[in-house]
Amino acid sequence: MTPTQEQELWMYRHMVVSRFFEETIETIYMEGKTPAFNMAKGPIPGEMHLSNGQEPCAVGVCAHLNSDDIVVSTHRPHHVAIAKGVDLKKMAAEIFGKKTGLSGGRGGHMHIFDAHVNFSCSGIIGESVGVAAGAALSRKMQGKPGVAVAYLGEGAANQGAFHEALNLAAVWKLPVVFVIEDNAWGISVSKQASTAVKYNSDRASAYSMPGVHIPNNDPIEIFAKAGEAIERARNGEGPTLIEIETSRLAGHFMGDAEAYRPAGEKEHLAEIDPIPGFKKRLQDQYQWTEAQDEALRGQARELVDAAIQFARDSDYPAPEEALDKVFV
Amino acid sequence: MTPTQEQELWMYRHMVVSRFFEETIETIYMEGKTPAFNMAKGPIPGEMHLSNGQEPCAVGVCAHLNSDDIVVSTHRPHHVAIAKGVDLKKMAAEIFGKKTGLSGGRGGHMHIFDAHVNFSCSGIIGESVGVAAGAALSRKMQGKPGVAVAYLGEGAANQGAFHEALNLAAVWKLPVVFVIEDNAWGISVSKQASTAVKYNSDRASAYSMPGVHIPNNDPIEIFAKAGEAIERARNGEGPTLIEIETSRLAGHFMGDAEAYRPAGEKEHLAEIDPIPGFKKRLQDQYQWTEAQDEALRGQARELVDAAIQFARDSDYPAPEEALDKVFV
Amino acid sequence: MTQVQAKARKLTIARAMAESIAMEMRTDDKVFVMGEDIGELGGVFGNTRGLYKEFGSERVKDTPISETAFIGAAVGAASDGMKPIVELMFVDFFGVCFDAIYNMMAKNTYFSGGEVNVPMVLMTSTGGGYSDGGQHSQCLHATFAHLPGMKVVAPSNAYDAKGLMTAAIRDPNPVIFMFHKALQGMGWLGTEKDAIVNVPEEVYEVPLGKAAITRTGSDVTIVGITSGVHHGLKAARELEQQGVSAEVVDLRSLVPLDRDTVIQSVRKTGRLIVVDEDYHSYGMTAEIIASVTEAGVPMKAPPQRVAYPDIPIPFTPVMEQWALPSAEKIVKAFAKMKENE
Amino acid sequence: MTQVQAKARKLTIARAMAESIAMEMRTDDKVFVMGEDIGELGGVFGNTRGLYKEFGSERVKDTPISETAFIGAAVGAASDGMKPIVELMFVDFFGVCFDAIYNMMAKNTYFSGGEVNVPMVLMTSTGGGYSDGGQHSQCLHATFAHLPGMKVVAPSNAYDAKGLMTAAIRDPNPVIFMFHKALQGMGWLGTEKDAIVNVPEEVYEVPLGKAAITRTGSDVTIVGITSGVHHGLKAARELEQQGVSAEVVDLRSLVPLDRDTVIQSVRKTGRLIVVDEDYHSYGMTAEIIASVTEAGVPMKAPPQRVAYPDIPIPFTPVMEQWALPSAEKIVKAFAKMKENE
Ligand SMILES: Cc1ncc(C[n+]2csc(CCOP(=O)(O)OP(=O)(O)O)c2C)c(N)n1
Ligand SMILES: Cc1ncc(C[n+]2csc(CCOP(=O)(O)OP(=O)(O)O)c2C)c(N)n1
Ligand SMILES: [Mg+2]
Ligand SMILES: [Mg+2]
Repeated sequence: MTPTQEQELWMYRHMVVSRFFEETIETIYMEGKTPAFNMAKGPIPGEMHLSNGQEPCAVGVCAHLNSDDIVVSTHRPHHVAIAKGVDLKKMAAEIFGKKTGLSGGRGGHMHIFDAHVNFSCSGIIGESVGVAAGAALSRKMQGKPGVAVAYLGEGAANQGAFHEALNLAAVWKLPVVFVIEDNAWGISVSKQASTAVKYNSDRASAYSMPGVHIPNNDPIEIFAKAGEAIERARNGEGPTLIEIETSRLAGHFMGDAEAYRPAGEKEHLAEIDPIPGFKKRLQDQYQWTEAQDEALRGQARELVDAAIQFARDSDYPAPEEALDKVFV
Repeated sequence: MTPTQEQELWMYRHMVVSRFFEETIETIYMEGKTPAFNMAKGPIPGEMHLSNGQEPCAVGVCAHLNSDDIVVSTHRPHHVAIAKGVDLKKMAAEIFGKKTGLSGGRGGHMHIFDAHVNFSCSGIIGESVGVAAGAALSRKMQGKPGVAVAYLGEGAANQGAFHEALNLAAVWKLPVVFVIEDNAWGISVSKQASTAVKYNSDRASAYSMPGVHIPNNDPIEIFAKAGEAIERARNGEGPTLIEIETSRLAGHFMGDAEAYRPAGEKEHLAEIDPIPGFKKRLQDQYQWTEAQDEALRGQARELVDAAIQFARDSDYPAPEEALDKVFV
Repeated sequence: MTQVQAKARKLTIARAMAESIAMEMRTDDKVFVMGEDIGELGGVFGNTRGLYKEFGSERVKDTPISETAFIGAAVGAASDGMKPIVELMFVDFFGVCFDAIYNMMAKNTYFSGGEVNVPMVLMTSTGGGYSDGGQHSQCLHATFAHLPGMKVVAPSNAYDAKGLMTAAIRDPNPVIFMFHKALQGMGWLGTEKDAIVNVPEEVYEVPLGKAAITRTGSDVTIVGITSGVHHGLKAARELEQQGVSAEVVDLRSLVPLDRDTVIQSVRKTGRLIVVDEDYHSYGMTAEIIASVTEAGVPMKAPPQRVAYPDIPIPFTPVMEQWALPSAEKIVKAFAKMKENE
Repeated sequence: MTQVQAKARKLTIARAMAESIAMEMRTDDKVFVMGEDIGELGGVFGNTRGLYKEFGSERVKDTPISETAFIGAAVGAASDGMKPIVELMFVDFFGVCFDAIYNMMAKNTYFSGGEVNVPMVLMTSTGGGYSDGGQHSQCLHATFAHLPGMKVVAPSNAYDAKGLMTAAIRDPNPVIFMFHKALQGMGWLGTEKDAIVNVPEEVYEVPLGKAAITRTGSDVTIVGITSGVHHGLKAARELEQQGVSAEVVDLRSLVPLDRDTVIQSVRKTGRLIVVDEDYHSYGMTAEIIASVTEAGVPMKAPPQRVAYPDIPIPFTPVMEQWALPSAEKIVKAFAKMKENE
């Protein structure tokens, strides 16, 4: 399955938007946190897990999804949320803890929920998989269209929930795709030090489901393989496990000193940054010009700036509203 | 690896002892529970999970173990406990809830602990595996001899703990063997209805460890394959996953109506009862005579009767001792 | 009268639960059931009996022994418009799957600012008294009730069981439905006769969060839930012999907690005994005593708790029966209270 | 004096924990540490810093993200003669692995009639206030303290942290060691200055199960643990301005719970305020109030709780800070108490 030029541009644009978004958050996150770095301070307090470098995993999969489809993501959700079509303004406002945020500021960066596009996530490692399987079950039982995609990190593949949910999805032949973003690290612990198998995709055989390994963080390859998996799911042929080798360009979270990285790793990852790579591909394939690129980047920047401005301009909720929405 | 005649007789004898023990428990369990079956009544109250038919899994593995080695079993522990050398009298007394029981009656049938032979179990499905891995880690760290064996049912292989512990054991190359007793049922749910793979031993590849499938509940085959796995563990070559196709001749627990069994299954299982099978083998291989068999059975019966008598004759603990042993 | 008796229909809690679920499944195709052995077997404790036959394996789904997966799946299905009823066979097993329950089921509504509802019921068996040992006999009332975002109910009789289950299924929020094994009316677990009561054939709701005054009295308030209520009623009868008039309050619901009903009762009686089969410390008994104390209700003597001691539940009947709450202990507690006056 | 000051050595709780662990590891080769990112990284919250360098990867083991496996493994290792110290990075994650903790770690000693000891320490971070959201900010004190078979301690300062950790490692029973993130002295989580105190270089124990009177007073007893103690101390200073003398009790230990110290203090002051960052209902505050009430301690006004409301912890600082306990709320609670007298 190969993407059309339109689809490639859609993927590239969303990668750029996502990267701009993260870079902007990165800058603003540090406001109020210098000279002394205190997580509680500034317009964006709390933990911040950036997705820089992992954009291909988001766009290559979500290019095949529409708003009816379900995505359950992780503690590192921004890139996937953007590719899934989560309202960027409301997401920014949520990250700022504003009244206009997706949940009015109750959830925050690790709890991005947008019911309009069926997007959610959990800050607990491995917990996305069961929820996605259940949403897929719901569609199957209701005979409604729609597939579910669960994102998880390679570190999450050693969590018991992974095993249970994949088995359940396979036994019930659910329309769900499990996408592992292998960025080689679980905080400071390497995949190799924590995982008894080289490719988690090989674990698919333990559930009699197809396992697909995608090297090189390549959006086109991801598009192709994810497309097949999602088609299988839509056709009622059951779940697929995909593992994508991707890059975590930033630290685990903002403030991570990254001393555990081998020398040169960050530089190498910067060299294989998927965004310039994609640009080059567009240039080679479609005579993509600098002017076109500038224009696309300009639009992306506008989108992000507008979202951030919306977040900044929005009011904080009334403190006592903390008591609402526990029950409906 | 093939057993010596001595080893075969050891296995056979322990299978017979175990069966006599279970049959005796089965009878006594019903005391006070007729005409109205009330689990709380009689000399042996509570749930009772009998191991009839699964003896080969116990003896084929434990024939290779000594008292230093660690075994962590399940809610269905009697046959394994007997093969591991747990004090039969104290175990019987424990099941009767007597003061002379292994824990003075605090634990009961699902919580058989005998520190002298490093035997323990848990009534929570799948929880044996982590504990066994940890005991193996302890031996590795202390440079002390000894391997750990975790028993679990085929249903437990769909519990998250299984996945986590196998991965951990493989990453740390621990001297542990995971033995799945596949009796085809998890209470009323069949393996096929709950498990996405035909043989759980095939799941070993998800942890880069050897996976061994043993059909036919054959003690000799189990002895051979378990022997190799335990030798690998002793030689520091890491963990192994073994799945044994065995038979649950009785219900899941006493009182189980077993309506879920396909017609004829119980009769078929009775036909392939491993104990007569083993007897026949001894006759063919070693001219084992009826007289010898009678003698062996006589001794086995004496052992069991003495244990039961000990249990019956023992006093109940003082009620207020319930408050002791929470902490040491 | 004979008419009424003819109409009168006593059910066990198990049957009342199954009947409520069946009635909701008939009228709402979003409702379905998942759990271990809840299909053809009808549930180890009988509360799904008949459902598999009537609704089939698609809506009454046996699961693998994968609580984290199928409870997580219930959260996903509920968020997508279904109304799952999942069974955690024994509450004691919560430790293998509690994240899906307390961090997702209970919080996703809040995290989504109310945009995502999680209308599901988690039913789970509680309680001991039949020598099932320390991993199969617990109540864990406070373990669930302490954490925000989930309602927690637990019936003491079949009438409440049907009505609470109906209300729980219809509630747009996650509800934990705890049923005590000794009250299920499964002969093999012993049977508390008083739990088997007349149950209307028509559908009805018992509101979540309202306690019931099961017996009115003027000298002492005995507060309990599930088995505790029955110990309280037996104690009340014994106390009556001594000329003491005991009021028995059945909380029925731990979350929301009907503090008002308890407080009003103690205002009237001036004495409080709280009974709970869950562990003594940091439990329901402390919450009730603290709530009444905070309210400044004058009491004639310090309140008393009759709860499970802070020990793992022993297997041997002599220890377990000794440790369990009982009518006798409640009567003793009252006597102790009188001494202190 | 200058001598003493020269000798005096202030440490953060993080460093005090690491120092205690290191000293035990030097003298007892059975002690080792397991957890996520506790190796080269030194623990996300700094409490294993330096251990990897000194003891190497065999005794300071980074684990996969498999809490059920490595905590279960700790139980197996402890039962086999080792003394594992495992870290559950955030207490909020207990839901994925609690069975290994509460059904095995806490009960195997009992199930074995005392034949099998489980000498292990589970250290875990608690608390919020820095906008980490509803799955990374909880305290869950009562969740652990309610269940039998495990000791539960939580220091409010570095002196207690070192002494409690030493006692916990040496205790033959399983001990939960909760450390509050805002007290860790990691600048990036903010820092409570009062938690950074002089810590002797030599090894010493602070007994498990003994509360400390952190400040003596005569008009009101403020009971707290970890962050609650510091809110209490600040409130006490404010109350002093108003001529009110407040006594502050640091429980330090939830299991065993030092009820006597609390009761004696309230007997003296006649007033009780209990502070807890854990959820309000079915929590530590209720246990303390119930314990004092049961003891029949005369009180001049109904006791007050200042606890976390029964809501998931909101991310946005305006809501979270509003919901957290504070000195101000304690002072208000005292005023409310005076009104009721
Ligand atoms: C059950 C659980 N354990 C531990 C954590 C702490 N934690 C947060 S992110 C993380 C690393 C996750 O690694 P991975 O799954 O590879 O995702 P990545 O961060 O690389 O995107 C850990 C251990 C958690 N949130 N939940
Ligand atoms: C975590 C957990 N879930 C459910 C149960 C209830 N239960 C007890 S035995 C059993 C079936 C186990 O099947 P299997 O692992 O195959 O062992 P078998 O009973 O066949 O020996 C179940 C579901 C439990 N004890 N623990
Ligand atoms: Mg990763
Ligand atoms: Mg089985």
